[in-house]
Amino acid sequence: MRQEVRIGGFGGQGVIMTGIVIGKAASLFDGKNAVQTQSYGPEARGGASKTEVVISDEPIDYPKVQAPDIFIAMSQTALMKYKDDLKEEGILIIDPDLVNEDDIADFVADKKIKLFRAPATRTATDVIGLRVVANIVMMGAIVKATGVVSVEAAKEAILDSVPKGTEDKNIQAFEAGYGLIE
Amino acid sequence: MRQEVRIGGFGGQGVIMTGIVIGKAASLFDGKNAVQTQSYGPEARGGASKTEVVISDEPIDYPKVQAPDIFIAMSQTALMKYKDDLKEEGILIIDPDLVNEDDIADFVADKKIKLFRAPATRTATDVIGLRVVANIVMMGAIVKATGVVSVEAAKEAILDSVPKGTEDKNIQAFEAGYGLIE
Amino acid sequence: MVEERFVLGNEACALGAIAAGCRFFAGYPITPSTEIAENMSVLLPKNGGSFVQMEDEIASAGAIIGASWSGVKSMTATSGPGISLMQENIGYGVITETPIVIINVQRGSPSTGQPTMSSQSDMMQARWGSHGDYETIALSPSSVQEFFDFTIKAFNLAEEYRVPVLVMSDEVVGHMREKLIIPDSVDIVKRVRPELEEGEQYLPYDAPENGVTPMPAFGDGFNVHVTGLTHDKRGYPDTNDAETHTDLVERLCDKILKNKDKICSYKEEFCDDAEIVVVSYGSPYRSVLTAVKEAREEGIKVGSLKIDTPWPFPDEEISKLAENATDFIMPEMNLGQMVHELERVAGKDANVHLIGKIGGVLHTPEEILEKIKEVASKKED
Amino acid sequence: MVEERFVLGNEACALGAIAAGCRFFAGYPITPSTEIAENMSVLLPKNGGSFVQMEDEIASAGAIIGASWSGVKSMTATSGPGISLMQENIGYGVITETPIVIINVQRGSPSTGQPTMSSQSDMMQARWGSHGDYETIALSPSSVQEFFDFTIKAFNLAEEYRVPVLVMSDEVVGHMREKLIIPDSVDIVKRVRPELEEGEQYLPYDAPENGVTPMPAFGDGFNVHVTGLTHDKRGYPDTNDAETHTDLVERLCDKILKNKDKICSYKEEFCDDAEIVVVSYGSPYRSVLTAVKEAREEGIKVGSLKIDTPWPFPDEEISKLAENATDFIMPEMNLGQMVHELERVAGKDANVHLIGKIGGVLHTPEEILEKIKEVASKKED
Amino acid sequence: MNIIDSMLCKGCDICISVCPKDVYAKSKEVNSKDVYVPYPANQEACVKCGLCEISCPDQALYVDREVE
Amino acid sequence: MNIIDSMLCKGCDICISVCPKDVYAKSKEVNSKDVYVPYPANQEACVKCGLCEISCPDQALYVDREVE
Amino acid sequence: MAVKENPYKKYLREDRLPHIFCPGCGNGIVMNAFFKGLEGSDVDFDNVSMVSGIGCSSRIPGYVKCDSLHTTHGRALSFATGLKVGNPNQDVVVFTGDGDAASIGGNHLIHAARRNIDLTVICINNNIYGMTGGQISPTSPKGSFGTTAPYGSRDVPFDLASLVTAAGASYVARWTTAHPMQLAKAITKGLENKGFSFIEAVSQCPTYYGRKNKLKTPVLGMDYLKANSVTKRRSEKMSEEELIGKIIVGEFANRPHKELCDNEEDLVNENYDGGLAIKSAFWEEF
Amino acid sequence: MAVKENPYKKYLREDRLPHIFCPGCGNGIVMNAFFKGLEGSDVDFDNVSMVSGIGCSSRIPGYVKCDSLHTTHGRALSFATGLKVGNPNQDVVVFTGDGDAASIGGNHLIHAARRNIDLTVICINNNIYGMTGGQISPTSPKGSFGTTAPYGSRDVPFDLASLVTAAGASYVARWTTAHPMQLAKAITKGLENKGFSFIEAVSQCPTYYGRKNKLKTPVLGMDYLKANSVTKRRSEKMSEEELIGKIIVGEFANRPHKELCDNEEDLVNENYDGGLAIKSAFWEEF
Ligand SMILES: Cc1ncc(C[n+]2csc(CCOP(=O)(O)OP(=O)(O)O)c2C)c(N)n1
Ligand SMILES: Cc1ncc(C[n+]2csc(CCOP(=O)(O)OP(=O)(O)O)c2C)c(N)n1
Ligand code: SF4
Ligand code: SF4
Ligand code: SF4
Ligand code: SF4
Ligand code: SF4
Ligand code: SF4
Ligand SMILES: [Mg+2]
Ligand SMILES: [Mg+2]
Repeated sequence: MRQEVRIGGFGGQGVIMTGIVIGKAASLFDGKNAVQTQSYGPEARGGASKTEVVISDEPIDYPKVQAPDIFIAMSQTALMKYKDDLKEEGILIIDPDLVNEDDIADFVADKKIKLFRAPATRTATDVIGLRVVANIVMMGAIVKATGVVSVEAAKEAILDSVPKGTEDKNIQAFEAGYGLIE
Repeated sequence: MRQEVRIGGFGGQGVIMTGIVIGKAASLFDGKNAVQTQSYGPEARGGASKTEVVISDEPIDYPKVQAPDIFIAMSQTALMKYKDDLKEEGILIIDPDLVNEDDIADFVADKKIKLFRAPATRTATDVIGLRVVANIVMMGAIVKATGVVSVEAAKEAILDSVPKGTEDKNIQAFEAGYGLIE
Repeated sequence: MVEERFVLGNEACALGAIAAGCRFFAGYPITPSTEIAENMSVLLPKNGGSFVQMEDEIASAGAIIGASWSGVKSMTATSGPGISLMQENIGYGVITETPIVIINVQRGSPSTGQPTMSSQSDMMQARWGSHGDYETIALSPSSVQEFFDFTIKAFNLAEEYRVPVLVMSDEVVGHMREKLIIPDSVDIVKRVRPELEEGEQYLPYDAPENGVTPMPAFGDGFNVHVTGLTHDKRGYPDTNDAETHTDLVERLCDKILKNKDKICSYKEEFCDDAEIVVVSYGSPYRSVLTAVKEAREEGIKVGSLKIDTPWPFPDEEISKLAENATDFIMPEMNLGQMVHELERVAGKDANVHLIGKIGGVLHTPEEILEKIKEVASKKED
Repeated sequence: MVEERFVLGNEACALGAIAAGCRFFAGYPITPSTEIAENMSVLLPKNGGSFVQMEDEIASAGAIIGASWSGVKSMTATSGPGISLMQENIGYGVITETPIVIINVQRGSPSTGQPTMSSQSDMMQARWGSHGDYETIALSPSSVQEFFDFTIKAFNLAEEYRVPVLVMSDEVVGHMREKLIIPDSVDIVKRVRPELEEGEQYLPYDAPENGVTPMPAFGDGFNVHVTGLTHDKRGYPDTNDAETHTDLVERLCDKILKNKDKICSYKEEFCDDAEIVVVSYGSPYRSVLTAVKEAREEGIKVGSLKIDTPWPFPDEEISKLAENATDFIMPEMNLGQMVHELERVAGKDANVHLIGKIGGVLHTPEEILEKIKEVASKKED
Repeated sequence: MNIIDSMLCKGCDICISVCPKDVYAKSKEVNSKDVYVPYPANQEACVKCGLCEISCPDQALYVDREVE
Repeated sequence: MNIIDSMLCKGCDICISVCPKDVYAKSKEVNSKDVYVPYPANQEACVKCGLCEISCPDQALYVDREVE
Repeated sequence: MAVKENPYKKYLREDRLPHIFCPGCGNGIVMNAFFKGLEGSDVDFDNVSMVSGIGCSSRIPGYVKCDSLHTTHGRALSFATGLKVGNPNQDVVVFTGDGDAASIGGNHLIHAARRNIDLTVICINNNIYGMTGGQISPTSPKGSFGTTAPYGSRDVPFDLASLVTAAGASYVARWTTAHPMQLAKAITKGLENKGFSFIEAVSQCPTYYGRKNKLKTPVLGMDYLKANSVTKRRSEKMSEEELIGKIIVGEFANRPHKELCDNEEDLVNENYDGGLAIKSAFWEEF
Repeated sequence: MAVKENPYKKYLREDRLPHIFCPGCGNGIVMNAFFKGLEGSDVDFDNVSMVSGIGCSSRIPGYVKCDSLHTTHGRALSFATGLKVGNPNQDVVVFTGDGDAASIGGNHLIHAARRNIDLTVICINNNIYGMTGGQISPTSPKGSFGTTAPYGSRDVPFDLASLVTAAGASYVARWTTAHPMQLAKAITKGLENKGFSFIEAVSQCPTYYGRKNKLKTPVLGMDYLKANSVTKRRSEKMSEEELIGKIIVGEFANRPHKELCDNEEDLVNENYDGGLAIKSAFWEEF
């Protein structure tokens, strides 16, 4: 099965890294195939940041996301800019502290979107005490809400990606994120 | 009728200019067509210098000399280097002071070459008192010996080509050269 | 008053440029094109124009584009290595639709190769040398007179279509002297400023039907932004939008492709009943005519198509000839370049024969005649 | 030990270069190729090699040629404007028969164009971009793994034929991350010094049968003179002799043309009974396979020919396919470039259809499928 | 009142840093671009030197020089 | 005897000019390349300073340093 | 009544704002200093044409409401040479970056300086390639990090102002974004100098140079520039060691001499009585 | 017994003599000075590789019995950079001309100087483009004539030695063909300097520069060089006017500092224990 994931936020949130970690988890540790891409160019400057991952059991031919099954929005700008082609009944995960839910009420209803809220930034700051791990917190939420990658693969991919010495904090963050979704 | 002329000598003798003046005489003042070409590149450095002129009543298609009807050699090097493809019964004009006639005796005989001697450099120095007009002296000899261009056209072309103030000397040189050939 | 001179091809080119209204030349010496720069350095100050010897060919190409936007017609001239260096800025000239003329006096190549020998081996580079999709206009003179005439024509085409135009000459034509007839006046295409209706917003890249927008000079008050980035009708960069890019690049190509019939120029001789057509451009043409005439005398139905504008390639004319002709012969001073175009257009209907020749020496009439005879005799089999 | 990584295409390229034995990289940053330089700057010092950021792309191309003659395998990477600037030195690499690898991660063009968008619009430039006659070897990867593999292959071909080899990648492949499998050892072609019989005079350009002469390093004591001028078998300039030039340039071309069967690489899928063949190279291939499979499900006899080496173009294979196929479809991220080759080879026997697409977005499988269906339905008419 | 155009401000805080009179402070509200736009918390202190205006990279800042 | 290789000499006269001892003079005979090759007309004056050798652009000139 | 907007905004194409520069990028400050410098000079904004190469800094002319030529990387001065010689009546201002001017464009820079062509060149030196994502440039300080200097740069950087002085420019100055008023004044002088004027504006790139070199915020970047600047005069009393890592600010050259366009005009006047063929592409006849 | 031939001839490829240079061209003298300088240095001729661009002067390496790379116009230093960094054990000598080095190649020149790469560059400055037939070059004196300066050059020429000094070279000197012994000595120093060494050899081109500028014979050309040279020391006491048209000869810089290949080697040693991959293209394995 082919699954298309999109993550959007603003520069500095580690959005791209989340995409890479998901891709790595799927392709190196879950035995699937994955292609990760991201936005380049002026639009990627300062403001909005975006990454996309395609995951599949089969070899992946067309490598780009055409209409995501899953969209994670970590900022209001990203939410509004990138939401439109989310699939009917797709999954949308938002950081409720950074986006204005009112603006998407109709969208969610019309498209029968499965909406999840994961206050990743707040959790990172308050629970882990490290704002920069917000993306890993969100990773936990993504894994729980979507199951695109397994928990084990996710953890291995995180350990493979974060700086030495920060492993524990990151696993903690992942688990805190995992716990954010009921 | 197509006539092919080649002139060779060493750098500084004004060989190229002679070619240009002949071409000019034919095309601008004799109402014929002419194409003048010359050697470029390393071989044109310091040492040997060469120019070729094709003259014809018809439009000239192929612009290069394939086998000259007329060859004027103003140095030994040029003579030996460029003589070989002179046509049977072609005209060869040499400056006898600058070339070694012995070296071409066989050649002249075998090919039934019409050989003319024009001591242009000596004439320029001794008669005109200006070494640099040796090429114009030779021009006179060429016109007399070959008739490729008319005397009038030759003179007009010379006047059109030489620096202001030197016209008289050059015409004198031309005539001296004309007189060198019986 | 008509004037007659006996001049070098390269000098004729410079005289043509001046006659066409060229008043800026930037260049860097290189054999066998150098005499063009040298003549321009003499002529321009005498005609109110400027000559700048730049530090290299990249700068030369840049300077003439800058000069064109200042409102003067401009040109550079180079050969082999120099034209390779200009490729980036040629692409810039294309995308910014800057009228400029670039002379390439072709020499033996690749690399430094044979600086003083002739060739036609940059013909495909003229079409494909810069990165990206684009179309080219290129003219190839075969005589001193044509070098003068085609240089003027190049300026006119550059202005008419707002494109860089290449004159693809070669060492033979550049370095020979012939009679040049300079008419007392020549037809030149002058540049026309945009005209705005009252209150109309100025859109410097909003092209009319023919794809060519009028062009102001810097300082005319239009405040135009000129960029090598993909840009919208306002001239503003818009680099991530597929449609903007497609519209722009297709229009740039269509300016030339859709006006092919107006741009293409060629000369047919003995073609009416020709079963064999010798197609040539540039200096080899000189040997073609002799060969064709001689072959005709021997009863071979052969004609000559002499192409003035190798780019855009005259597809239509060739197709028409291919209705009668069974064989095309193309002499080129390369290992086969424009012959690819000939094959593309005529290959389905006729046999295409290349006479490729490198090393710097022009094809002789005999070589071409021989090929004509060979092809004719095969036909008889 | 086989290693698996999840990396960017551009990083895979750098890893491939290291695996192939590349120990010198000179480059100048340009989107979307920059990550190759960045990765080489990290990797080279860890492997005994050197990374030099040069002042521009001209210098980069020059430096890798210099380095190659010093005896190390060398590479540069660039895009669009940068590759245009390298054209002169690429020609120098060709005539001096210097093994080097040049990566072009293609972007939207012409000119500065769309720096962050994808394209395949430098394919013809790869063949014709430098002045003069020459032949090219170019590879086009369609995946991260292929970018690694083809970079190694590029080094091997460069050494085997003593030529500059281009890897014509594109932004899609350069900028996506996929799993890369790094084998514990790769086959590499090592350079071999000339071996002289006793008393034999050393002729650095006296080529054996296959046209490729062994190559010493500077400092090995062979006292070789390397020049971009036309040179004789001793390597000495001989620029006015037609024969020397013809021999040299023809040999340079023949090295590639006569070894086509060894150089060309491609992959056929579903071609055995194919009436329609989709021919692709580089990233569009990714959409081709999906489309072909779907069309097959709908009963259309369509196959895929995926070309790894657009240059030299696999004439023979295409001709073979054209015996059965009536139609060829070629998706390209340009306005039609390699399709000219396809037309040249297959055009007489089959219909050739281009799906040209510019603007930076990859063809979707749907677009290709649609074309397949359209062609299939026309065939039924 | 000195005015900051919240459509243009990118929240770099340079104005806060360069003002010799500490006129500006960061606001608590983000604008539509996720930016915390400064405001003249200490307007009275402004001596109209213009340093903030010339140092604002986004031409977002206006110093009110009118005499009220 | 200082020797001038007439196969190499191009007749530039630099040796004549640079020699502090006026050793060289122009010969009256042209060589095969139309060049008047100098000769050491004044060999005895030579102090073996080597200036002519290093100044001969064509590596045509040899200064005899052997003690006879 | 004047509009209540930033005083430099009126020079900009409003339909393109906000510009693409990252938050706190020094480019915007240099733009302001340029407008201020222009206002202080005898140059009329309506007579200004701008030229640039490629880079973040080179994007500036595209935002200014005047004729502008955004050219190829490193080549701005070549284009500007043609533009200016073609019509010397314009005031031509070139914006460029350290990579654009000093790396790929170094040759055009020294040649334009040698010819002393009447251009005002504002080089925004942020010690990095911003546009392409943070590679080192020929002005990156020894020991600084960039994406292509993962182990720290080992090269000695160019002293651009000195190099351009040695190449022959008639006016040369260097200031930083932390000295906007002085920068503006230098630009005024540059605009008024009839000859080649080179103003180096050392600037912060928080996004790339900052991120790699512990100057992550714009404010840290500007504070660094301020703290490490020494005036030319003071620097002359300092030893080479003391000067390591310092930014010497002030005027490096101010020695007017004949410039290229004047030379060209002389040539025309000596050989022709019709004067310069300005905008002749639009003429009816020749 | 030694052969009775010119002492510098043994370094040359005899099968290529006589070389293509015009009678009396300074190129041959600079070649001799190079061989003499080499003999006086600690460098072994067998360890020398040569590189050049395009021009008459750039033809020199092709005549020398060693490995040589005759590259593209202006780019010699780029090629030399790769050649030297690829195998720092070689002594790499670059021959170039004023056009090659300072016109089209100016950028590579200042960058090579900045990197202080260990090359010895001998620039034969004949103030003209010889190979292409006498066009002016960036070093042509103001007022001199060339085929592209029919009315006399109006530009101020580069002072190459000073420019290269400003760019960062560690050894810089200038002499003329009329000072062959001093030139040889400077070349010795340049060869021994571990860093970028630039030796400018001002030279005569009788064929083109001479013909256009009343210095038709080689001897006139050399006499002119001799008469118009002033030593660096003396020049420092002369006014700018007095120096017009003068050739300042002597040493311009001699300040050794860390060079590029050493920096590269440091990086390898810090990150790898296998040492530099010299001639690795020939290795069996990696
Ligand atoms: C020929 C060419 N090479 C490389 C590039 C890629 N490129 C674009 S901008 C740039 C560097 C810009 O640096 P700088 O001039 O310092 O500008 P900044 O972005 O730092 O302001 C490079 C290398 C290009 N556009 N063209
Ligand atoms: C890219 C390129 N442009 C131009 C030329 C033509 N060209 C060859 S040598 C030369 C000038 C050489 O001048 P210089 O370096 O001073 O050498 P000289 O001949 O005076 O010794 C030029 C312009 C070339 N070969 N390549
Ligand atoms: S004008 Fe000066 S004092 Fe007033 S806010 Fe701005 S910087 Fe502060
Ligand atoms: S300086 Fe300008 S952009 Fe920066 S925070 Fe202040 S108002 Fe906003
Ligand atoms: S060695 Fe000295 S003295 Fe003897 S001939 Fe030569 S220059 Fe004259
Ligand atoms: S210096 Fe050499 S080449 Fe010149 S005349 Fe003397 S021997 Fe002959
Ligand atoms: S990348 Fe750097 S230079 Fe470019 S806009 Fe951002 S901060 Fe400015
Ligand atoms: S043209 Fe000048 S530089 Fe070239 S070889 Fe002749 S004299 Fe020497
Ligand atoms: Mg920068
Ligand atoms: Mg020179």
